[in-house]
Amino acid sequence: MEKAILSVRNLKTYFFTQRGTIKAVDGIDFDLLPSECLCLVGESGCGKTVTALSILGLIDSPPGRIVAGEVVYHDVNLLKSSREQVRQIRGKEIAMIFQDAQSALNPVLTIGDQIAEQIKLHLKFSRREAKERTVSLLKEVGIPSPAEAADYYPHQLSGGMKQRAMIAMSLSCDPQILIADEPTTAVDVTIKAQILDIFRRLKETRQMSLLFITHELGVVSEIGDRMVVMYAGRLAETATVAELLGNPRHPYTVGLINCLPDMTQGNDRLQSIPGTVPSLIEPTNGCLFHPRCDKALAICRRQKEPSVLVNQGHSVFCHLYSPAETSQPC
Amino acid sequence: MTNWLASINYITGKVGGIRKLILILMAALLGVTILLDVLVVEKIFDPLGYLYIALGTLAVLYGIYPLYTSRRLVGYYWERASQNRLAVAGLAFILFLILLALIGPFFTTDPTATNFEEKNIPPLGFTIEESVYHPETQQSISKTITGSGKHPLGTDNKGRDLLAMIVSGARISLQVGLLATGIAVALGTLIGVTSAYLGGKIDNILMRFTDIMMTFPFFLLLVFIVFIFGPNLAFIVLVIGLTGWTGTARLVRSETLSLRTREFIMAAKALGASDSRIILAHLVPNVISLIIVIATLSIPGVILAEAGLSFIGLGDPSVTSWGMVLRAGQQNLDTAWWVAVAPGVMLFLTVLAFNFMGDGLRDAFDPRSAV
Amino acid sequence: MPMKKNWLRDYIIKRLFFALIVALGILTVTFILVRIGPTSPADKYLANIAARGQDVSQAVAAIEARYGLDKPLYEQYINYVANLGRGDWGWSFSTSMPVIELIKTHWIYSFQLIFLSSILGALVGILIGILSAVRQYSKTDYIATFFSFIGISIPNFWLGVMLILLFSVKLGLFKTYYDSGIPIFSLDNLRQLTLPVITITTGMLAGYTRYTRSAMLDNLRKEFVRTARAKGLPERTVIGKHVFRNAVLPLITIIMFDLGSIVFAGAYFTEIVFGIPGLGRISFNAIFADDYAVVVTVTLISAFLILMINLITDITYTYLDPRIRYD
Amino acid sequence: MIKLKIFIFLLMALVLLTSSCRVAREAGGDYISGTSAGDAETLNWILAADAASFSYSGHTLDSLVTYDNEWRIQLRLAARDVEVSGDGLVYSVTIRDDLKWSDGSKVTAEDYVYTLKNLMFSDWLNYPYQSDWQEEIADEIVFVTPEVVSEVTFTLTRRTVDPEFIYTVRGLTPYPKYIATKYEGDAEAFTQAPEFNNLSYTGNLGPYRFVEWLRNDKFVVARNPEYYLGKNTGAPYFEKYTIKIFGTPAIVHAALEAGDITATNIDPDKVGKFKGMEQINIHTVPSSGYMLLAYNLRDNGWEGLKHKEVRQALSTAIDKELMIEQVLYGFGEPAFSFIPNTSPWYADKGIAKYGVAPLLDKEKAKELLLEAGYATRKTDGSIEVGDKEGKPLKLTLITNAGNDVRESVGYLIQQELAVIGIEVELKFVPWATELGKYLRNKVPGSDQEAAFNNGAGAVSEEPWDLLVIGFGTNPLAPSGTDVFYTTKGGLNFWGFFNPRVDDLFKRVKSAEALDEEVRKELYAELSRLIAEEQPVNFLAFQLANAGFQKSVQGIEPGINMGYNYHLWYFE
Repeated sequence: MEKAILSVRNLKTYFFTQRGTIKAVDGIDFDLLPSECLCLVGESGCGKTVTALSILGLIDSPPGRIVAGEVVYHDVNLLKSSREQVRQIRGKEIAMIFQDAQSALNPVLTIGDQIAEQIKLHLKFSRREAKERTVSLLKEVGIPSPAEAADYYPHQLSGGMKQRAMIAMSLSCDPQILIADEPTTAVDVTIKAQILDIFRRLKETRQMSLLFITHELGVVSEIGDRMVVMYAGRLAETATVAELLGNPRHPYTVGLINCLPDMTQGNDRLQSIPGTVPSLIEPTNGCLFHPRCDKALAICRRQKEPSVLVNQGHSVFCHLYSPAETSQPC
Repeated sequence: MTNWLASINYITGKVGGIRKLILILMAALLGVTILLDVLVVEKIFDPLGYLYIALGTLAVLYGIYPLYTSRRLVGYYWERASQNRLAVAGLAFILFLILLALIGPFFTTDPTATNFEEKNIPPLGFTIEESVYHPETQQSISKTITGSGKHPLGTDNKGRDLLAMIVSGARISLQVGLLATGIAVALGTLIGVTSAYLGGKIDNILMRFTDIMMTFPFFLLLVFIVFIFGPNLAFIVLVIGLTGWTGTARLVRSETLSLRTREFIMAAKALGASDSRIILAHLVPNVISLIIVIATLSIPGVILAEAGLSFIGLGDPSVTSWGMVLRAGQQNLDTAWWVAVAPGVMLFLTVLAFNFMGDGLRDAFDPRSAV
Repeated sequence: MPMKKNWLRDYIIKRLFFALIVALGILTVTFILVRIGPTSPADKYLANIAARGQDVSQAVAAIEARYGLDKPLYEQYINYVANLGRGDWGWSFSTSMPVIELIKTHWIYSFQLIFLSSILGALVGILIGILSAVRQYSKTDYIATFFSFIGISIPNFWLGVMLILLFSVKLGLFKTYYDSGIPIFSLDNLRQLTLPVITITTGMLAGYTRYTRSAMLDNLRKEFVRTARAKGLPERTVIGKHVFRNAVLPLITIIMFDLGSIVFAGAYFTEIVFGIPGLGRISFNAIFADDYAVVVTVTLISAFLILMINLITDITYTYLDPRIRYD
Repeated sequence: MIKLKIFIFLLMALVLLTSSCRVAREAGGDYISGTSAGDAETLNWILAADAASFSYSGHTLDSLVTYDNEWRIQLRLAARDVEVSGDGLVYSVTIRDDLKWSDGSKVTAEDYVYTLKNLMFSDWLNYPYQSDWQEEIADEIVFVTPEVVSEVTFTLTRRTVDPEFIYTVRGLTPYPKYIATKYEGDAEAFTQAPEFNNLSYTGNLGPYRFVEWLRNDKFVVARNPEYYLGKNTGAPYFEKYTIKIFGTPAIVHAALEAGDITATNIDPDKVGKFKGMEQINIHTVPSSGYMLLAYNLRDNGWEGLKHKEVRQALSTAIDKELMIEQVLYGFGEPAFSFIPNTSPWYADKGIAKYGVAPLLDKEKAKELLLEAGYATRKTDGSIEVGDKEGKPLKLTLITNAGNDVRESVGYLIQQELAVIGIEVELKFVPWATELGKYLRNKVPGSDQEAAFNNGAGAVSEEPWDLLVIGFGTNPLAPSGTDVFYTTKGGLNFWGFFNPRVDDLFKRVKSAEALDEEVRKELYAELSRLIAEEQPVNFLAFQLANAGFQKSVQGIEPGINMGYNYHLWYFE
């Protein structure tokens, strides 16, 4: 197996509020391999975005704090690095695309300015060079008449164009890793397809790893190489996309897949996972999914779920597959 | 009994809620007393009395009553506001001040009672050396004057008890602050909400009018009007109230603009509620938190405006306000510092307390600051 | 962008027209207010006339006749407006100067004070406000907040007197009054403006600190700030460029409004206390002297000034915030 | 030999010393006079009606004569004192022949006569003090007749005798005819004439020349090297003389203490503090201002006040010395009539001195009220004051708000009258309100224009009983005070109508009063009559305290302290 470009180990990011400690990310591990597209999947609020922000050290503190774990990028633990070191990596080597381009772009600066400032900063380009590069980037993401568009303010662009500009911005310094946080959620269907097209093209043309955060399995199946399923701040299951979608093990993953409308079968009712995501404040010793799990065992309530390697590169975090566990469903 | 209740229900149903009924009744009552006042020679209330009643009614209907009906929400806000220690301290001081103004006069002497035998006595615990030159003997006599418990804060150059003057001033400052702010905020809210809700031409006219009002420098206008028509406390309150609503109107308008398209307003409209009902029953209660913050934060300005008027000699001479004491005291700062310091400090603390409280309330009402 | 220029020009013309109408309205209202008041410019002479044992009514009539105050109100008004139309702002009988000369002579005394105070207040206030917002809930923030509230709450007529007593009388560091003999553009003048500027700045600075803090906080948690950080921009750039550019709009409104309203009235107390012959004292003395030519002019100019400042603010907005467009 | 040398040295030193005494003193230093009173309104003195305006222009323009502290004549522009013909009708004025306007032309009698005839008496300029120069002949008001006699002499001819007209004449100042003719007939042009507004015409007529007048800030004049009185003395001795206007009195005192200004007036309560300062001199001098308690004798005042006995009773109850002690910190003299004791016409023989022992007696006051029917004797012998129905008396006292001394006097009167059982309600009102609603009066229902004395039957808009106010009397010409006390007096707002007083004022302005002894007797009679009638309770003549830096020399403290201010100098 290739050496991971980015390894996340036992990452724990908590938010300390007046109402208690929210364990938004509670001990997750994964590796991002060179030139692969890893999808981070889960419901809203399961900690996907927090994980991404934790990697870049962008957690607002207070109230958030990374309490444990390491994020190793090229043998450097970013969590132990100085702010300055991390800052040098941000945008230049690890870039990020945010969910809502509308609010992620600064309303009072032109698109070109927002893209060029990063180029000037990291690549030490002159004004003119930065401008040229900006235009070519805008062209690359498919913005018509890019030279003019560079002088536009975000409000003068449509939602899809903004998202493209956002992508162009993230690509501006040829990053090694691109983290895309639900880039297709806030746009409508046709644009979504175009955006996905861009990502697919980027995968082909550029040698970079993509950490793609989404809650849509359809998107994952289109673009992902491997995927990681998260639930309530913890890992549920990780495998290649094909393996996981074809052979899901974790009851939560199974539930997620069942939620998808299956066109091949004439099922007229969509299934859903009963219950809601648990509060992340109340401490529990056991598996966080057990209240919603139809296969829950007695042990699920008492003991944290173990990691079980069920197949080559396919791990599941569930008592059901624990070799030690043979007890009956409760 | 049930008959009686039923008829009340019937009436309230007709006019659109108990709140409106009370409003109508109070307006009628006020109208009748004003009529009586005009027709009958004997005065029933002075002008301030009417203001009190009118604003009190409004405060009950749009302040206390909603607070009572939504105790849980109030409890939530209180919990959040009470996190801010400065705001709690401010509130405590304001409550103390209100208490002082209400019951203080019963424990202090008459603030206008002079005693030239006891002039310029320093506060309790201070001793001053006073040198008095006498033209007949051509001698300067040095006197040592020590503060005593009889006048805990000392006396001024007419031998008036400073504590009594401060207590009286608290009453005046609070009156001016609350009443003038009340008028300004009520007017500003009405104009702001109406303007935003009705939109179009009316919005345009009201906002242009607001712009014009804002082009007058506030204090210049105040001095101008008070100089021309004479300084009278009720009049000063009225002038401050009638000129100070512009900021409120603007803020309330922009807040209402964002409410106007919300679902509950749409729903009310769809159910055929009248414009006045939507404004009074739906929009105003929803900007009440903003209004409370604006009111709290504009009280200090009003109090300072009154003090400033007094300072330049345009205060109502028939009342003892802090500004009046300050004005008298600053002439004698070198010989009797306490006369200027006491009202100055009170003015400062009061303004500070309202600012602290206003800021705390703003944070408490602000959903973004929830952590 | 020629498009922008077109609508902006139309907009400016519209606003100027509006300002003209407002000015005329204000002129009329002020004129009537001054003239219908129960006081007469001759009132203040009464004591003096009486002390000389004079026939008062004759003297009062003489003074009123001299200034045309015995004519019917509408005639006075028409005369005044007609003169105004010819560019004649009238004669200030309480200072014996053409009104326009009076304002020309004295505006600099107020302006230097307000200019210095505003610059100082805005610069320091904004810096402290930014610091306070960036380190929200830190010790710095608490101290800044606390002192800014104290600054807002001190009545400045009181502060001025206290400063003089302490620094001028007790410590002898400054003169007890403003010496108008010192040239405006000199270090000595800057030195003697220290206490007055401190007096005005205290309140202003505190206000600006509060406004900046809250405007910065409004924007600090916005997503584009996160984007800026994700781009690896240094914190300096993130705060100074991305956040501040967004926070500066409400600040400009407030600073400009202060500037507009303070010119004639705001520095009055400071002018009184420090004996500065600025427009504040000119305006208020004119009110007390029933000198209608000055009162009307002052109100008119200050209203016009505020309208212009509003217009400039609004135009500045279109450059600072490209989303804004007036139609 | 050595001795001789020493002798010569000593001799030379002596010569040097004495000569330095004779030679004109070196001028030097800036004199800054601080005030918190209002600024002047104009330097064009003929338009002025306020005190500051006269004082400003006075620094560059002397009058014909002035008076020292003992009211002795000091010649200024006049070559000798005004001469009056035996019948008291012709006044002859001779001016110095070395007076020059700024263009170098001579100041002549023609300038004076022009100023009188074409400016002061004109109907286009509206000189506010025209009545000073008018007389009444057969119900017609006419001006006196000025006439040029020679280049330096002119006469003023009256048709009726007014013994005190001479004081008006002595105060006359001229306008330059050669400039004034340019503006003649156009009041607006005259008002705005640059020469008159910057005093550029005053030549050698005053000790100082105009430099700058920054409104609400300072009035600056500089030493006039050509001053006609400075030929031998080199006067004046200050390079610059500045009147600095402060916004608030507190700072004026601080400025004197800090040495930033040369002189200012000191409030009575601060005198002790400044007396203790090494560097400050304080001179306590009399003033002609007096405070009084007016009784409303009109129909909307308490009807009891119409009785002389009641007024006397109230005046008996108010302790003037206590008031001076406590309110004025001792800086005052009890007043009993309108003539100050610094006046040459002052007489106290036979004057009823209400308010000081023995006419200060609260019991006596009650008895007087009992006699007048405004009190009842109770069974225990004590007297209870009340109105005709026996109800408690409540009087309203008015004074203008913001005047600390008058407010204090109001409080003290409240205290004093409370002792005899009269409740006094104090009402402090703004000056404009006091003028409009309390002093001005008219017959109710009539279409009269409200004035200060619309005769019997007129009342003020708001009712009042007592009123504290201050007035001044010209110590040399007290007859001007008739405006307050005669039936037709334009300021007789309290409604005092007494034929004997009218008659005495008429006589004091008639030929018989040309005899100074007769006049003195008439004034004594008037003082006695008015003190007896008590239309007002004269309270006190105030003393002023002028504070100077010790370095100022040459001051002669007294009522007209500034008369020789051109001779003051810095040490």
